[in-house]
Amino acid sequence: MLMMELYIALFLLSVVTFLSGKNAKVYSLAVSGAFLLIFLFYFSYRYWGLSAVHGTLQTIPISPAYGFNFSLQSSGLSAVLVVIATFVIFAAIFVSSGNYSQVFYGLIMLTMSGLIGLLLSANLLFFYIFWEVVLVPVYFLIGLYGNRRSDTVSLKFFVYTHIGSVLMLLSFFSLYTYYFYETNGSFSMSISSLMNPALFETMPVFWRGFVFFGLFVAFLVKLPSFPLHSWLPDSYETAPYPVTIVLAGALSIMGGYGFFGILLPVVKVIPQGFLLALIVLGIISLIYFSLSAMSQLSMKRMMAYASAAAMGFVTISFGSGAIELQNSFSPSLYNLAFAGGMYQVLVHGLIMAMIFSSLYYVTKSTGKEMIGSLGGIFRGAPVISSFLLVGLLASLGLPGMAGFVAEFSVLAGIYGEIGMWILLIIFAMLITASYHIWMAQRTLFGPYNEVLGNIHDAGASSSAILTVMMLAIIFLGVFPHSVFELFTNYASGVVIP
Amino acid sequence: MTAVVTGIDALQYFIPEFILGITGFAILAAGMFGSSRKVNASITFVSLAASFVYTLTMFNHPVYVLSSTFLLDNFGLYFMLLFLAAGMLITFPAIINISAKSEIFFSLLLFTTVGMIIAASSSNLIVLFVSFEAVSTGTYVMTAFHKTERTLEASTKYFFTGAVSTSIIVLGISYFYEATGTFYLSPSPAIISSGAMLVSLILLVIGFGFKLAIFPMHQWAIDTYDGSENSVSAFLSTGSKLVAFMIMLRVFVSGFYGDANDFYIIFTLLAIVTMTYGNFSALSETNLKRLLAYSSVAQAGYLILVFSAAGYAIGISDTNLMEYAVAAGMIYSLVYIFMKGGAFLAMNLSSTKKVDVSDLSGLNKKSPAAALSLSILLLSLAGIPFTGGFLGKFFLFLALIEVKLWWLAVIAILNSAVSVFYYLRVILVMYRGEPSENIKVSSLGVIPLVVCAAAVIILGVYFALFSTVLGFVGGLFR
Amino acid sequence: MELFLIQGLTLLLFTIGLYGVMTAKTGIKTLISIEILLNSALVNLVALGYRSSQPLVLALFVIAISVVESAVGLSIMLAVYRKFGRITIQSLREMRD
Amino acid sequence: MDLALIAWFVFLSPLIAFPLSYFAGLKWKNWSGIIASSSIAVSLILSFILYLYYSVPVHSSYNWFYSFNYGIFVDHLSIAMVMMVSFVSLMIHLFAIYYMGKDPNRHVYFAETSLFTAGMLGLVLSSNLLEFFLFWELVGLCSYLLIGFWFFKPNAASAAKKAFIVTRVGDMSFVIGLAVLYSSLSPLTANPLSIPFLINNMPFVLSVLGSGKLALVSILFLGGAIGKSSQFPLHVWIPDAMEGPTTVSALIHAATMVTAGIYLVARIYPLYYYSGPDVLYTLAIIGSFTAIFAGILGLVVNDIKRILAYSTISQLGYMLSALGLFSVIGLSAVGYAMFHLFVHAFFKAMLFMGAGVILLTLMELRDVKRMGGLWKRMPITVSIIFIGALALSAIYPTAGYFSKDEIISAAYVYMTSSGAWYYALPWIFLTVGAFLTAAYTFRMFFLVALGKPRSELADHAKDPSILVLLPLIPLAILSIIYGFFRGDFLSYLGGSNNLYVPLYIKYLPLTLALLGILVTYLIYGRETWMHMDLSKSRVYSLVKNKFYMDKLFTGSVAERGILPISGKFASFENSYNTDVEKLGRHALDLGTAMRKLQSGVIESYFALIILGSAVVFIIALIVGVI
Repeated sequence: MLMMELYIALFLLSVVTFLSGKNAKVYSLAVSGAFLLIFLFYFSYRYWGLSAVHGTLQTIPISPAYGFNFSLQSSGLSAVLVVIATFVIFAAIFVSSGNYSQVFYGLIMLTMSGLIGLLLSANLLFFYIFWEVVLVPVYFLIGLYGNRRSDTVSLKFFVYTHIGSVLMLLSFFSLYTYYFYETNGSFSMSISSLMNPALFETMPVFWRGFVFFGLFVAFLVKLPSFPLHSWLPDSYETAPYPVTIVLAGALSIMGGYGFFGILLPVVKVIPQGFLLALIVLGIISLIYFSLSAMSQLSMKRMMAYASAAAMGFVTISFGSGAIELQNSFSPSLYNLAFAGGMYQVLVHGLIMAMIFSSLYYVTKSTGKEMIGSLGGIFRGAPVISSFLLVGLLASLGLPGMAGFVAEFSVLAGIYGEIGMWILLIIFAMLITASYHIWMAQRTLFGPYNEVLGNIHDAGASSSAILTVMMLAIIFLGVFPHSVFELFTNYASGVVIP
Repeated sequence: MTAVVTGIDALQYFIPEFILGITGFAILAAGMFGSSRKVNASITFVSLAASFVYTLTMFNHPVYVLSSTFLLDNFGLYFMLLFLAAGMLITFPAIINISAKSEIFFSLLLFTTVGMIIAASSSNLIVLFVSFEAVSTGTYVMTAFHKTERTLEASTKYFFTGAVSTSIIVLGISYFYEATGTFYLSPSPAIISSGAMLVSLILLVIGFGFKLAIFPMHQWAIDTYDGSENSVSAFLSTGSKLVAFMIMLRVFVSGFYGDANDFYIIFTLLAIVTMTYGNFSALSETNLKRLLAYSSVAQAGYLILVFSAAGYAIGISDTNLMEYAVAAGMIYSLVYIFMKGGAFLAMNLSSTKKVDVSDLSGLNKKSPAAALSLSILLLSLAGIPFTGGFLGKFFLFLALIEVKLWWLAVIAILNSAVSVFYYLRVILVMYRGEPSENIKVSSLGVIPLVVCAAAVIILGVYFALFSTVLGFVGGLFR
Repeated sequence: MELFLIQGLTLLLFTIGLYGVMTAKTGIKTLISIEILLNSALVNLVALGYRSSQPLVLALFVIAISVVESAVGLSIMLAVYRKFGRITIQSLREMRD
Repeated sequence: MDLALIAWFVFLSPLIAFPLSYFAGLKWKNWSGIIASSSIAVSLILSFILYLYYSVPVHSSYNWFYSFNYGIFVDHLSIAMVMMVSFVSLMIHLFAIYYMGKDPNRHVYFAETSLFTAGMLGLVLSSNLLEFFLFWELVGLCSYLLIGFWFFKPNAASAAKKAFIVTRVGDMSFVIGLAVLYSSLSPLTANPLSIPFLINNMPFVLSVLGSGKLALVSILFLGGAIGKSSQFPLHVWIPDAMEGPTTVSALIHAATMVTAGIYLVARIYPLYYYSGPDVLYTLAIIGSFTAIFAGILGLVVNDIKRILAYSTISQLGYMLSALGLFSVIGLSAVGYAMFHLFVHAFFKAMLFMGAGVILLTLMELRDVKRMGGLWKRMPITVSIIFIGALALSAIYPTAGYFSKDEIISAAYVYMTSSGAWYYALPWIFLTVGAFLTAAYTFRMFFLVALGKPRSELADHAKDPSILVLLPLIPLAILSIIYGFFRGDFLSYLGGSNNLYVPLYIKYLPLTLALLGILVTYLIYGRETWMHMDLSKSRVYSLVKNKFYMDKLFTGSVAERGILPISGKFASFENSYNTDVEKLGRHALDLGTAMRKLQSGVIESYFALIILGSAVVFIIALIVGVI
């Protein structure tokens, strides 16, 4: 009921950050923290019974005759993703050192409100608008505050993602047009009316392919997936750490939400060719990214590839879950696969936020980012190193932490369809485990690298935020019931077999 | 149902022209008594505003005047508002550029606007041609205003290509008359000889294409926009380009209604070539004015997409899809005025004549308002949501997809994605690095920028505009 | 039949004008060939006068406009001569990439 | 008496001790050891109560997520295992208080060991295979942390890394097994991976999966067991795991963690005997081959802890092969294996702790060849080690004889049960293994105990106070007398001891063991080994390099296999990224080329207008016409 007012308040408050002068960090911290709590209580109250698939729809009509109106509706999935996105951005602001200007914090707050708008929007027009609105501030964040060749990298980031999103816009248009033909004369841009399988039945095969091609390209670029990923390593490495946390933690949610939020209702009509391509791309990106992460020299770049590899699970789970649904396997399989994919999106954001914040503190205290120049810092900075170790273990999917729940449910869900191809995924998981542990051994353990001089450990505030993240990851790993049920109910509610 | 008005009370429909004409002569007279630039500018602005307000009252009752050579319908009035707005936009910034004999410049500006308004209020080829010539002649002289090397070279190039295209237009019109036997542009002329029709179509496309700066006929535009004064190139790239666009809308969509398939093919080819040429050559351009010139060529490419969509729609005889396309074109031109006009006026921020991209570096420190509004304008040119440019491109590509020209839409949208590259490159330069020494920030330079940025933002959110503009399109088929 | 002959004349005049425009070194030569172009269009218009008087109205306008064109053209050439000392428009090459 | 609550607290009490001992230890270091040991004492008492009041299997589980539950499942097997684990780890913790005496971060050590014990107890009591896997990995994590406890030692850190990655390979095959099982069972049952469900209605599971897929599932679970209990292909990590503190080696790499693999197979044993004879044969062959293979490797190693490590691997081989003999000894195969597991836990923990005492007094000098003459200097410790050595080489009165020789005789019956030649292999390997076990055990013992001290440190060695050796005494007593309780141990686990074997076969292993002792006494007892020069013999160098297995894994698979591929992928990745940027530059150059068209000469403008529009209209006509 008050979702619309909440969102407008958030948007205005984030615009105000630009004028908040010296104490911009404190201001944005307060706003994002407050909204984190508000969303947490609002959604836990809203979805307590774990049954509701969609929240109430609130609309501000802009040009209703043509179906363009700003409407918000939360669903089981988007509720959780909103909370995680807010938390990750809160952590990014918390981690950032004080000397950034208010423009920096304003841009981060704009990204947050754009992302939350995207997750909650129930109108494809505003889904596209928020998709772009999130990109522009990130482009400026990387361009203005990045190190080394930040202008070329930020441009590459923006143009790459922009090409993906404009193709998505064309798909929305064709949906809009075919809705016009289907209901001979009425217009609508709302997700519920455009994204239902009935509309796709009458659409000629070519146009169905055209629609799904545009949507898949946009989501795969943002995920990122194998062929469309070349913006990732440079922008993660060039961006300052808080922006990398936002990129890795919050923006990867967009790709995941694209698949599970937008495409899930029409999963029955997606041509099988696309789905097979999705699975193959997922497996390739899993193996390809883990292997190229293995021989990276800088910790940050290695973790960028690790984040990309982890998102391979999302495409695999969506692709094979959809094929299982179309070949009418039992719902217990594809529901688990979809829920596993959603859980991976949720958990990946959290884990990457923790890893990059602990990497930030390691770099801040040792001044070094390359694996070669670090060694045995466990002795000098035991607190950060143990948090980094926990992050690495969570990212390689150690049971007891959230990563395992997601990866296992994906594996269990998709085996019915994938069969022995699962060995490739297992091979990639092994590679992931080995380079994570190798990096931990190379940087944290082993003999102390005297060149570093004496390094100081992290302060109380840093271990506070890292402890909160660690507890969240362990809680989601040991007691995933509440969130996981939400996802399975959402999946079974939305997917029309 | 369009009333035919004859006799003395027809004059009331020409009040906007009278207001402008009289003030034009008044300024010339005042000039003799040595009135200052500011006074002339404010007189011009007041008269433009007055006729703007009067035109607003003339909406919603279309009428034939002067034995139906003039037709005052919503479509024409909408474009009249656009031209008056373009004129108003450049009056005050012109004070920065025009130093000596400003009364001649402002009177010229007024007379050219009169020509534009007449072009907007008629659907007879003769009147269209004559007013088109009035606009061109006025702009030839405005380009050569300060008689410096740069402006002279610009105006020579502009004049010669302009004169050649005028003769091509006349030949085209004569063949049109031979084919249809009338000068009136109505959707159902009895085609006497289709051969002549095709020849006239080709000639008219070249003739009018020159002023819109489409690919083969665009070269003068690059040099002229680069050479002439900032406000003149602003006026050229917005006012005179949109006159040509409006006349082409009248001529092709209602005049050549019969063989729509031909002009669909021609305009699609021209559009693809123009967009690609404009976008790619702007990628590595360092001279900011030339970059904006190339971008205006690319924008012209987007504009003529309207003709492909409308032509294809007429081909499959679906009139309301054709109306969507024309409405999309009209919205695009409205937004285009503020985007492109504002961008060219931003060149006043740098004191050098040949404005380089690095001249604007560090603008954020000198004047954050200018930097922010120029970034908004550039974002709008790139078509980023929450800006007017996005609104224009949104409806344009929507029209293309509704007509099922998916491949053309893909080419166009990829072009606009590539264009993002050079717009954002400029924005980054403004916000990084140390302020360059030849930035000069004056209130006259910044205020129009802020006004344009505000207009672009308002348009960006105002989606309901489409339905009102769609109502105006009906006029095209009176 | 005779219409075809006259249109042949127009096209001939038109091509001469175009040739003149493309090869003229000096500005004045270009101006003259532009006049030829306009006149060729004029001939065609007058030829169509047999149907009704409307094309003749346009012919009158075209005559007026060609006068205006040459006036503006000559004044620009005058200014170019005074500024550059010569009117060979090829040499005006300062605007290029 | 709510048995379920007691069962929960068996593994919750060390879990609570984990944070307690860490934070308490921050201020008062000694307290952490006491908290840890007392929490394990509590779980020992609770498991004893469970043993007393147990009547019917207890199973209480709660919904973990989707269709997976977590909870506890208590039956005879798990009670026995819980008692053994808590007893042995209690003894090791008490010893560790002395062993880790002066170490600055011993509170971290005690926190990690109590977390380990909690994980092990949880694993034993878990009611769902997924929960089993969670504890399985938690235990793996603790072994990783504890091996790398002295993280500043470079080879400790790399040993930890190696242990984690190799066990991870095994765990991955476990995960695939879980996925296969879930995906085929989930459409038909509410809770597909629950252990009581799997054990009790195996025929239904067999009908659903079909024997082929059931065999696949059991082989995959076997892969997990091989990884964790370091059987043949994945045994490379345990010798390096000796880099950790000796109490860690005692607790994890002798008594508890390595037995988890065997416990897994025992726990879901119906899965195995329903999946047909070939799966059971693989169990037997892998177990017996590991027994002999590790035995041979143990002969040539000089580090005292690595000898014990190889002996652990070979004894685990015996347990796994025992499980493979179902067709002959039926359900009591579980009893045979578990009995050997218990006995081995007792004497191996004792041996490691004894070695720990020696290492402490000899300042971590581990090379057996530089010890010697310690029997006179450290009489009590060496005599305890002597008892352990006797039990390990299965000499008559000790429990080792009862547990190991019965398995060998069962293997003999297995050989005679079918005509095929390869059925004989297990028995041959196991008997030769018995000889080898005695050989390497007493080689280690004679080198340590007899002769003159070969290093100055060995010379000054003397016994620590009796208090330190107290925890070893009960284990020594048990490894002697426990053999006689074999009968009711088997009946407790639902097996029977009626195996008829001809007499000369029954005592063959014992004679071979005594022969082994004699031979090693001749060589190592009286320093004849000093002038034996084996360096030239190819066989010796082959065994010395551990049959190049390590080189195979770290060398060819890792260095020459995966790293170059990842190097190629990384370089392809970099070139792919730079290609995208090159694409951008090409677009820029294309743009500059296009701008060349703008020559500034007006004549070329006219030419382009005419030419350009001509070309466009010709194309339009062509397209228009067709």
